[in-house]
This record gives sequence, C-alpha cells and structure tokens, in this order.
Amino acid sequence: MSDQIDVHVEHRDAPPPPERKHPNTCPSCGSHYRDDELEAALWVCGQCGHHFPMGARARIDWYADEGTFVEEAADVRSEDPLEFFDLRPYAERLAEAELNTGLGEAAVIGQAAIDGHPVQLAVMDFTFMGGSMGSAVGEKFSRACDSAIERGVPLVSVTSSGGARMQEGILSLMQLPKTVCAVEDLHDAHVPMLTVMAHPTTAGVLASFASLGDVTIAEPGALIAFTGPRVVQQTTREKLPDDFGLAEQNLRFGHIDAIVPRADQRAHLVRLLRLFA
Amino acid sequence: MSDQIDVHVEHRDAPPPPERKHPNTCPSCGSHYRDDELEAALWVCGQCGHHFPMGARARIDWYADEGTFVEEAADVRSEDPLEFFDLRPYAERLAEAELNTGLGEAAVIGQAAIDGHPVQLAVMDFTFMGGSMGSAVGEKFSRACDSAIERGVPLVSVTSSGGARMQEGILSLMQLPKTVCAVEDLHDAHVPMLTVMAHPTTAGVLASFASLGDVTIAEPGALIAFTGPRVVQQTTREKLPDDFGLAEQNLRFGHIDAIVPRADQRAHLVRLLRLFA
Amino acid sequence: MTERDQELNLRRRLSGLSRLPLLRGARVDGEAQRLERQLERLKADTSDEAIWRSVELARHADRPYTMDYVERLIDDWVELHGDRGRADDGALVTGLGRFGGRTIALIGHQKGRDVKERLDRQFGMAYPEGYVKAMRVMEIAERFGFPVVSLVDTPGAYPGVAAEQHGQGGAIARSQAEMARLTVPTVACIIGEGGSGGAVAIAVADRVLMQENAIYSVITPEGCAAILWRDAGEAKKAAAAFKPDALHCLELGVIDGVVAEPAGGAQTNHDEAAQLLGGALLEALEELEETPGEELRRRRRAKFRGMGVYA
Amino acid sequence: MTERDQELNLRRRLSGLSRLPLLRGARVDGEAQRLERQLERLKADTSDEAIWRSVELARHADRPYTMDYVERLIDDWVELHGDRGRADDGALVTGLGRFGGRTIALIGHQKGRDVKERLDRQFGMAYPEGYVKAMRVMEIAERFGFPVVSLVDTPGAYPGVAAEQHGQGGAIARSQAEMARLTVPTVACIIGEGGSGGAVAIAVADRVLMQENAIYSVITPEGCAAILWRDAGEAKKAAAAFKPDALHCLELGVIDGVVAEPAGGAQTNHDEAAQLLGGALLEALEELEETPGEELRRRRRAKFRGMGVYA
Ligand SMILES: [Zn+2]
Ligand SMILES: [Zn+2]
Repeated sequence: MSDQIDVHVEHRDAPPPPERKHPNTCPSCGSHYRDDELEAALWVCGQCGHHFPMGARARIDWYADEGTFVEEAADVRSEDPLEFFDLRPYAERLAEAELNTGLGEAAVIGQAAIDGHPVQLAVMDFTFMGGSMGSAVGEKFSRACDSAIERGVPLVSVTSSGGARMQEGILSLMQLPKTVCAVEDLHDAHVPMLTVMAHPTTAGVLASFASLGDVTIAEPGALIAFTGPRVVQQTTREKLPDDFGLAEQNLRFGHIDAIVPRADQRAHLVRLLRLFA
Repeated sequence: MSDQIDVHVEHRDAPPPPERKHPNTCPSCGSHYRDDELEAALWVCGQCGHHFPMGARARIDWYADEGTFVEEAADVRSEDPLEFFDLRPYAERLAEAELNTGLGEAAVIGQAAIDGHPVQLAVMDFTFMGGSMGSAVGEKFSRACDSAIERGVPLVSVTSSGGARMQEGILSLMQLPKTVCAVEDLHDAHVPMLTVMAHPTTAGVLASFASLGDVTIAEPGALIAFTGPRVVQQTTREKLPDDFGLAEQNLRFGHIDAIVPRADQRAHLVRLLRLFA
Repeated sequence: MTERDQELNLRRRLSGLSRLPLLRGARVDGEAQRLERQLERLKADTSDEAIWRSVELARHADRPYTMDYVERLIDDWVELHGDRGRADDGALVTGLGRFGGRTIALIGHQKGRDVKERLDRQFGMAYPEGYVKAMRVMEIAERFGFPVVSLVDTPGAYPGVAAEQHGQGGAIARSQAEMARLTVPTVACIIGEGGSGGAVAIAVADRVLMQENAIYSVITPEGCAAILWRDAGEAKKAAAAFKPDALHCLELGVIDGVVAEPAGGAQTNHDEAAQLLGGALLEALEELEETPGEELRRRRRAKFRGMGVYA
Repeated sequence: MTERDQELNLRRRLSGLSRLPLLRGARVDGEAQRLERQLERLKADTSDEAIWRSVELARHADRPYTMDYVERLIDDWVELHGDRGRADDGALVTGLGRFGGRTIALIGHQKGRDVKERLDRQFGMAYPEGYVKAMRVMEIAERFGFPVVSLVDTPGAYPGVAAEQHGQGGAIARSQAEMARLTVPTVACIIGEGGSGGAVAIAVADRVLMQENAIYSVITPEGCAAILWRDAGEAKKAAAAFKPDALHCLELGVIDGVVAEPAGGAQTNHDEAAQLLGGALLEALEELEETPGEELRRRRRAKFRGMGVYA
C-alpha cells in the first residue's frame, strides 16, 4: 500500500550507520573527504557531483546573509499523544534525535536576508528522524507561513523528508492538510513561496506543502516521490525505470521547474527574489 | 499541420453525396429507411444503433417542449469580408447552403423549455457548410450566452462542426476566442452550460466553446477530435487506434462526462436541469 | 473495571480534549455539545481487540461502498467522468445528485465488488487523474454553490510507476488545497479505510465524520508493523499502537463525529447503514448551510491548522 | 498606380475599418490614433506577391525565435518547466524575467534552431501539456500581478495520437479561457507563424501585435490549397485568398498593431529585430498598466467578442 512509503523511505534513505561506512564516503564514486573538505564544498562530492545531505543549519548558513538569521519557534517540541511504543518508545527516539542532531525538531524556521532580500526560511533536516513530519514540524512550517505573511516577505522552503511521522499516528497525517491550509493562507496574501527539494522529498511532505510552491527547484539526484521505488516494486511488481522518482525524472515529467546544483542555488534564489520583489 | 483539420474534416465527414448512396442508408449495417421511419426513430438506425446526423430544427423539436421554442438572431447572416474565391465564390456557397438547408447559418439559437425548465438553446447543424464556424455562428453562439445570462437560465449547446470556416480567413479563427469569452461571461454569471457533442465536433469548435461546458455528453460514435484521423495519419504516419477520436475513446481518456444515446438525451438533460435549477 | 469506572474514565478522556490545541478557540460553535453527544458512543469498547475489529470490519468484503450509498441516498444521480486530460479513474467516483432536497457534488472512492470491478477500480486506489477529476467537480460545486460530500474508502493512493510519473504527490497536495479554497459547505465521511494521503486528499472538510467501524490512518497496520516491528504479522500490535479507529480519532480531535452502524457492522444491513449515514450527513450539511461561505472557509482552515499536539 | 493614388486607396481602406463591428464602441481608447500611426505602414505593398513574401519570411530558417528575443530583451530570466502533471513541453517556453524594469511572465512557442532541437521541440507544435504549462504560469502571473507577454510562433498545435488522447482541443480552449480571466495586462505578438488554434491559445491578449512579416491564419496555405484547390502546390493562390499577412490582419481588426522588422526581414538582424519588438511590447505594456485589472478584462473580452463580420 502506498502509505507504507512514509517510513520505508525514512529507513531506506537514511544515511548508512557510521559503523558500516564512513558518512564522508561518496556513495556514487567512493571518494573520501575530511569533514572540513566536505563542508567547504557544500557537501558536494568534488569528483562526481554527488550531493551529500546538508543539515538545516548548514543550509541556512549557506543561503542567508551572514548574521541575518533569527530563528523562530525554536522551542516547539513534539509530544507523544499516543504514548507510542514499538521496539522503543517514541519519547526516547525524540530525545536521542535531539541529542544527536542538536536540533529540537526536523525543521528550522526563522527570518533572514538573502543578498539583502528579506525572506522567511523553513528548512527541513533529514538527520532528525528522517525528516519526518509530526505535529511540531507541521506547526513550525505553518508559523513560517504566518511570519512570511505578517512581514510580507517570500517564504523559502527547503524539504528533505521521508514523509509523515508514523509515531504520531493520525495526527501526523493531519499535518498534510494543516500545512496545505497554511500555504493557502500564503497564496491568498499574495506572498511567494520558493521551494527547494533536497533528497529525499517523499510521501506526506511531497503530498502537501512541498508541492505547492510557486517555483520549485530540486537538487540533482534527489528522490522525489510519493511512493518510493522499493514499495512500488514490492506492491506492483513493475519494472522500474532507472531514474525512477529521481529529480531528473520529475523534471522530464513536468513536476518541477529546474534542477539546480547546490553551488548555484543561492544565485538562483536571489534571481527569483529579485523577480518576486 | 494540425490546422488543416478544419476543412479536411468538413469534407471527409460530410454526408456522402446523394448520387453515390441514399442518405437514409445506414453506413454501419446497410439498413434502408424511409424518411418518416428515420424521423420517428430520431435518426437512429433501429438495427445497429448508428446515429445519423440530426438537423438543428429536428433536434430542437425533440428537446424542447412543444411550442416553447422562440428563435433568436434568426436574421444574422455571414458576410464575405475577404471576397473569398477558391473554385467557387464563398458568397455562392453561402447562398446554396441556405437554399439546401432552409437555415440562415450553421447554428440556430433561441429560448425554449425542456420538461418545463426554461433554457437557452444553441444548436449547430452540420448540413450547413459542414457546421463550420464563421463570424455568424460565433455571433449567434455569443448572443445565446448573453440571452442565457439575461434570463438566468441554463444554456444547452449542441455541437456538430468540422471546425472554423476557412473562407472567412483569420476572422473564423477569431471566433474561437470570441466564443470562449462569451462562455467566460456565462461562467462569471454562474449560469450553467450543458453541452451535447454530436458527430463531428472537431477542430476550432472543439478548441473553443464546445470544451467549456460544465457537463458534457456525447452521442455514440461521434468523432470528437482537434485533429481528425486522416490528418494525424498523414502528418505523423502513426498507427491509429481503432476508435481514434471517437466518443468512446474520449470517454476513456477523460474528456467527456458520458455517452448518451439520442433516445435518452432528453431525460438526461432534464435530470441535469433539475440539478442545476 | 465497573461500568461506572469506565464512564468516569471516558469523561476524563473527553475533558482531556480541551488540552488539545484544536479546542483552543479554533473550533466552530456547538463543538462542545457535539462532543457531549459523542460521550455515549465513547462508552464503547476501546480495547486493542476492539481496534482490530474495526480494522477487519472497515475492510470487510461485504461492507457498503460509495455506490451503495449513492443508490440509497441520492436522487437524480449523474456521474461525471474524467479529468479532462488523460483518464477517467474508476477508483474515485464523482457526480451530482439531489440529497435532502438540495443538489450536492459527491466524491467517493469505490473499491469494486467483484474481481473484475476491483481490478477496473484498482481496489479503490486512485491515480493522480482521480484527484484531478475530483478537483474539477469541486470547481463546479464552487461555481454553483453545491455542497461537497466526500466518502473516503481507500487503502491509499495507487503506488505505481505511472501514478508517480503523473504526479501523485502533487495531485494529492492540490486536491487538499482546492478543498481549502472552497466556500461551499463540505462534509467528508470515512466509510471504510481512510488510508494516508490518498484519503485526506478528499477529506479537508468542514465536518469530517467516521463510521463506527471505519479506520483512518497514516499507514496500514501491516505497513507499520513491517517497518517498526520488522514483521507484517504484527499488524494487530501496530494498530493498537497507532489507534486508527473512530473513537481514538474523535478523541484526538481529528474528526468531528462518529456515525453509527447497524449492530455487527455496516455490512450486515446496507439499507440501515445508508439511513444512518444519510442522517448524519444531512445534519452536518444543514448546520453548515447557516454559515456564510467565506466564514466556512476561514473556520475550515483554522480547524486543520489547529490539529496536532506539540509543546 | 501613383504613390498618391496608393495613399488615397489606403486611406479609404483605413476608414473602411470603421464599418467593422469591432470598431463600434468595443475598442479601447486611443485606438483611432494607433491606427492612424499605422497608416504609414499601410502604404506598404499588399499585393499577392507581398503576402507570399511574408509567408516565406515568417518561416525563414534564420528568423529569430522566442529564445532569441528572451536573450536580448529579458533580464534575470528564469525558465519554468512542466505542467505539474505529465510532461515538460519544449515547444512552448514559459518563464519569468525582468523587462523594462518590471517582472513579466513570458510564454512563447520555440521551434528549435538545429535538427536535434527541432525534434525535441516538435517544430514548435505544442502538446496539450504545453498549454497546461502556460496556464500554470498565467496563474502565477495573476497571483503576483505580473503582466503576461506571449510570443506566438507555431505552425499549429501538435497533430498526433497522444496529443489527441491527452485532450488537445480542450487544452486550447481552456488556455484561451484562462487568458480571458486574467486581470493583469497581456500583450501577444505573432513573431513568425501564427497557426490556427495552437496560436490563438496564447494570444487572447489586451494587445495583439504582429511583426511585419509574420502570418496569422486559420489554416496553412498548403492545407487550404490542398482542400479548396485540391492541390497543395496552389499554396500561393490560397494565401492570396485568405490573406494571413500582418497588414490584412490589421485591416480586419484582428490585431492592434504591426511591429516593424529590419529591412529585408527579422532574420537579417536579430539585434535590431529584438530592439524593435522590445519597444513595441514596452509601449503596449506601459499603456495597459494605467488601466485597472477588472477593466482590462472587461475590455479584453469586449474586444474579442466584437470580432467578426456579419450582417
Ligand atoms: Zn562522488
Ligand atoms: Zn445500422
């Protein structure tokens, strides 16, 4: 069933655990990098162009003019309304994620300027529970919309998510209409929304606010799919095209406006911000 | 080129000339009918269900409650702004068409009631120069929209046309945006438009008002295509599916709401009129 | 636990609702009374066994589907077909009809009763084209002021190659956006499986109801079990953990009411199930029709924007 | 005929315009002056030979295409891709950019310069997906108040099996309807071939211009000849009969102005052609921007509803 994707993807596309392979090893060409090398290269492989995951804070540092970012809603945290317990309690997973990532949730929002253009940022982070969207992520994204409306500045949204956060049950599904309603408020206020889809943008996030940007660009090689390749294969036994679900296929099929390598994204956003100013 | 369709279709789908085959011979099963037999059967073959062309006046008699039809814009006639002359002058073709059909143009419009529901009618007639749309047809359809708006009653539009009328050159193409603008005025006034597509509904008429109904039904076997099969074949050399462009294919591909045999159309329209009342 | 203890427990649970953000002013008037009326229903069994029974009944082969309700509740039904682009998706039925004296637009998943129909309708799993068709009918409803009723019954949106290539994620997002824009009254009811994005795509409504034995969830129990317990056989355990049943959805403020079914489940008596569903839909519509369209939209968005639990 | 006779003849022709219904009140202010300014241009040759020269120049392999103008006229160009459903149609380019200090949305057919690009772009013949893409960009323009500029250059919409199956006729109709709904200023210019429905789909604009050697027609000369003369070789005769050239389109009230080209045709000097086109587009936009959006829409519809000649 297609809804399995939400967590399948989260697991499948999670960075491999460190004990198996060093996270700075390029999965495409096998090149190794020191942390500072990768950081200087915006987490893009200098050999083959593979885009490593980029954390929310690093991305904000890269997009925003120095010293302009003012975080909002930093204190919003997930609760555990279902007292969800599978092999481990959800509460424990949350605590661990915060500890490992230094983030309170899978999204960071705030005000910033990009090349002097004031913007609102809403940036997801895949390392926090696979970027999954629960009540906290939904709330933070919605507040970013409101803040953009209040200030009359464009919203720049960066997505990276395996989908809805299963551990919050039906409330995680409700973050789809919640964020959609927030974007509709944005639309009604004639505030632009520019979306950058990073790997992976799937399931519940793709099926809600991620797909509603006025202009949508994607990172090269990003998986952008409602249902990921493994579940499609398992469910339908179809033969998958080589680039199934990748940004390149999505461009060909008309779902996104452009694929922009990370190094060019800031300039691309600045150009768009001038157009929507 | 796709624009060739406008007149190709007009010629290809015109009823075969009387000297070749009697017009009351069913092209599907070869059955013969007397005029009065066919008329009593709504010009549908009793053997195989083939829908013969139905003239505008006959269709109005069939749809409208007896004595309710009041024709409008009956005096609108085509002019010949280009003094168009191919193998014969356009003016001569027009005169001949009027003589042969007893119609002033390829569309008849007016007020009527259907099962007591007041409606506006705009009905095309394929026998008048292949139902082609020139300035007069465009004007009559537009006036039908205005009349429907003024009276606040649904517009029932029956299409049967090979496309724009080449002999009026670019002015015939302008009947596309003209009729589209008329329908948009209708939409803005929240007046419903119910469309019945008869054989053939092609080219310029399909690419304008015919496609903009709120609900669209088609007659069985009607050709509904922007570019007809012969031109597609000649231009692209593609192998055509058996039911290329027919109502049945259009239903499968999501272009129309239903295929309704002629005998059931009146009841279907009455049901829709109750819903939109 | 005595019956009295149970009721006390339920009352506590109900009062606990007011801690949820969606009850902090975002809800419509009369909400408290409506929830009050649900108290009786909340006395029902909410054990893990009861949840699993809902899962089974929601998927019961004899459960009434959308068209079974259309036949019983709608006059002058005219089905509308096609997305005006490339397909007519049989998994999602759309049309116009008379219901309680008014014209409504109806949108509903349809699973199919026999093998052939199930295949034709992809077991109720819609392609993007299905959601585009739904949006077209919503636009007609908006233009003519017809209320929109949607009946949700899908394991999820179709998970295939073509569905992805035609933009499944975007279609689900835009269908929700369209519902968030409407100024006509909208009522949705989960009548069987309310599976993930494919369900919520047509359920962004002023009133969202669930039949007593319907389920509404972000993932199937099997899918959840396969991932978290690494064993699809643990579906029952998964369902108990994420609680897709109507009572828990009501408790979490995700739905606005529970619609009773005949004793033993809707499959036992389609006519009675239809009567009960019809009554609930009509009550919801009549109440909504008193509110101006712009205000309906404002409240609808506020309701969904209030959903979730966070600190 | 002396030059004086010619001018008298042209003045007569110009005054004859007032008999056409579209000049009976439906036109915008300043129309008379604009036509007056065209008088100079109307002195040009309107013989059958001249018409055929236009047909040849409109199709000239070196004629500037949409992207040639974008490169020369637009700053901060960002192309927008895709219909959000199933394809990105290369025959129709859409994007945003700065033009004369304002952000505009631009829509244009693109034929392709070399063999590979021509095949990729289907010789400028768009699929329904191309028109859906155009509509999406029009919606962005409407939401943010960007004027829409469209450059028309197509033999016609793509005449293939898939194009029909995906709803070519409906897409062309809906693209026109979308343009009829906009409240932002819209300017279209035929920059080469304006072929039939595929052209008018993006040309329902407040101001429709034509380059001096562009053609705008309901059918290709070859198509017309094949049918009416039963000989495609009679294309020249057909063109003379249906008069697709700019001057006759102006005379018939179908376009609002003629844009000069470099001597010998736009293909001789792309830079100069772009400068002339840019000036005309800018003049039209600046004039339109003085009018409120609702009024623009009203006048736009009135203009097109006034087109045609009948008794
Ligand atoms: Zn590499
Ligand atoms: Zn027969």
